[in-house]
Amino acid sequence: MLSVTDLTCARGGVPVTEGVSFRLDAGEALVLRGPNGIGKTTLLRVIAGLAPPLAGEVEGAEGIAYAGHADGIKAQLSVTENLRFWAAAFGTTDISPALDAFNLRELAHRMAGTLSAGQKRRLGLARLLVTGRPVWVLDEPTVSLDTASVALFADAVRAHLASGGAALIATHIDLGLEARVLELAPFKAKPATRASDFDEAFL
Amino acid sequence: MGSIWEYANPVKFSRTVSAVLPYVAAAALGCLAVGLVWGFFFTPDDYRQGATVKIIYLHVPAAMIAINAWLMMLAASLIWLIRRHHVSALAARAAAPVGLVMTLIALATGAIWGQPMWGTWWAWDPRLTSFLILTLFYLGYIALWEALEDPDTAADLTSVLCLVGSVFAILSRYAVNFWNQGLHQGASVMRVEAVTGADTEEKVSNVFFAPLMVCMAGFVFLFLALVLLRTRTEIHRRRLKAIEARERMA
Amino acid sequence: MIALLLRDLKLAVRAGGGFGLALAFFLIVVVLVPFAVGPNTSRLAPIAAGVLWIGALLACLLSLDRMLALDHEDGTLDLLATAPIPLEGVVLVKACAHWLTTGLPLTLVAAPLGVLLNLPQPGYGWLVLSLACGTPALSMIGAFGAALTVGLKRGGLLLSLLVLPLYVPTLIFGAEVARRGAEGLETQVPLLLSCAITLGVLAAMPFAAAAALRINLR
Amino acid sequence: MMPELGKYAGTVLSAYAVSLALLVVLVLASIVAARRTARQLEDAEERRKHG
Repeated sequence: MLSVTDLTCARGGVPVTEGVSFRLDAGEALVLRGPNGIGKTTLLRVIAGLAPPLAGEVEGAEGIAYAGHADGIKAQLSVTENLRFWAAAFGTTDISPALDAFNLRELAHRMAGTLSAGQKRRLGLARLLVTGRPVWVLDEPTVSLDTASVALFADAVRAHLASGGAALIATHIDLGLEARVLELAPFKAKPATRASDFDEAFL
Repeated sequence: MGSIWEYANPVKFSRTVSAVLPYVAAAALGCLAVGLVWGFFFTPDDYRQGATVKIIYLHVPAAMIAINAWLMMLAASLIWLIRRHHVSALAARAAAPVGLVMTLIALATGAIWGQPMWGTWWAWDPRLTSFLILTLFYLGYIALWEALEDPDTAADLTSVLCLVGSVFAILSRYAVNFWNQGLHQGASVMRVEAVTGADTEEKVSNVFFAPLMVCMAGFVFLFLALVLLRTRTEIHRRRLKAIEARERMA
Repeated sequence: MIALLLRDLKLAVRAGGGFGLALAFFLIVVVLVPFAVGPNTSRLAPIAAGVLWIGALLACLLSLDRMLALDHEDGTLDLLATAPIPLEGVVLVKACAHWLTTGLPLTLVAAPLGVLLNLPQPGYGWLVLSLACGTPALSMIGAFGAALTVGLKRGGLLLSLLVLPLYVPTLIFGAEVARRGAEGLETQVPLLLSCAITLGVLAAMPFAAAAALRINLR
Repeated sequence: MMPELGKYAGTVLSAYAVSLALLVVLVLASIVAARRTARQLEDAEERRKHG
């Protein structure tokens, strides 16, 4: 569903990770790990198509639903309105499964601005369900979630995988998923050794 | 060898600049000295404008460079957007302050000349107004370069601004013409009789023409020298930034 | 795209959306001008059309940095960029929403405010018409400026510096229509030119703005 | 050997003064910036080799 070959990503023009390759098939989850600053976010943004890779290829990017650090939630809109908007933006209509999966029924008519951080995060993750996209690309999805919500999230991911989806997750905590783990540290870009290459003189 | 794109290599470019710069600078200095001294000391006064005609040796070349600097930036921006040569983007950045100073010179000398000729320092004449707008474009372009941290993002965004700005600069030119039909000499740079007053005799015009051409050459060389020097500085700065980034990473 | 437009409109009218801000600013400018110029109506009349145009333009400028920056901060732009809507469309819709919440109301209140400045009788229709034709271009050019400065912490001032020179042609032709109209002169040429600029801007600018936005998102 | 500038002496001289001053400032600023970055870059390259 998603295949990444020999991907090199740059942050601010400087390569951070190089030679990353993996495949993700239906029903599979892949967990990205690595120390801070290794370039997890950069890699995920490249895979989601938000930034161009320095080298390498991403196939299947059009099926991706991306969730980054920010949830894209408007404080002045209610939970339902937020979800309805994203559903419409991705060309779907039904938001009730998303409300159920993340236990947002009781909050449905609250303004998003009055939600707690964890509740907001749940709303942000519920957005993934309304996109109808098969491949979830998640950047630290469990930030500010309590244990119960993490379990809820893990269930949602499991259900998504069971229905033929796939997920690529950068996270530090154990979600209790049967997922492969990709350690990013070995892919850290080596600084260019020759000083006077063509444009590489700048990198 | 042979291809002009060879010089898109920053190292090669820097080396070439170091080799060529003294000659270009010398040519600039020589032409400017000869042209300005010739124009200032050894040309007669115009019979209508008196001694103020001597200002054209600064005003006209500065105005010409001011416009052509923008055109050069436009070309460099296009090359960056299409071929992604860093040197090209940096050359555009390097040229902007030079262009800005040239517009300021053209505006200042114009205002000083206009005072006795038109009886006012400033008139909302189409040509002056266009230059004022050009100044704003230069300011915005430079400010955008300064504001953006990431050098490639800055190069991309300023290039897009340069393209869009060029279209709007032309639009503004027509709009301003429409808005006020102006009292500036209907001067195209090459028609010297227009610069010096239409009814001046051809023979007299030539007296002004030759030193003006020398001054123009001087300004062109000066522009080249400054852009080469400043581009090399930008390359150094960029390389410095890259080294520092790498030190931070290690 | 319609959903995005509706959402933006909804956000603008809800609390903290800044819907009335531009109108209030416009009103203030128009009220302040006579204090500075003097109450002499025969002096106000000839500059009324120009002052109204400047006021509308500045009021338009005021809300530009909110157009994309808010959506950038909360991550909405990232998500929209991965949605099946082309970014050009997003920018166009954003500019549309901006126009509906600032340009259109400004156009509608311009006529009553014209009374305050003693705008000559034949000028009202032309003023409203010129603003209606010109303000969409202001919003669209503003969207381009906002796209250029979206990643910057304090991009507001820079945004103004970048956008103001781009506003020159629109301002010249728009104000020319209003001024000539007020003086009872022929207005067809500047009106057509003003419309031409607006149409051209609406056709081409989304691409430039989307390009700038893409560069800023990576 | 000053040429006879007549009643426009102030005008012409101030125009030359302003222009040349602007040019000199631009040239000096460019040269100073060039020197400074060249020196900084040299330092950095040294550090890279030895540090």
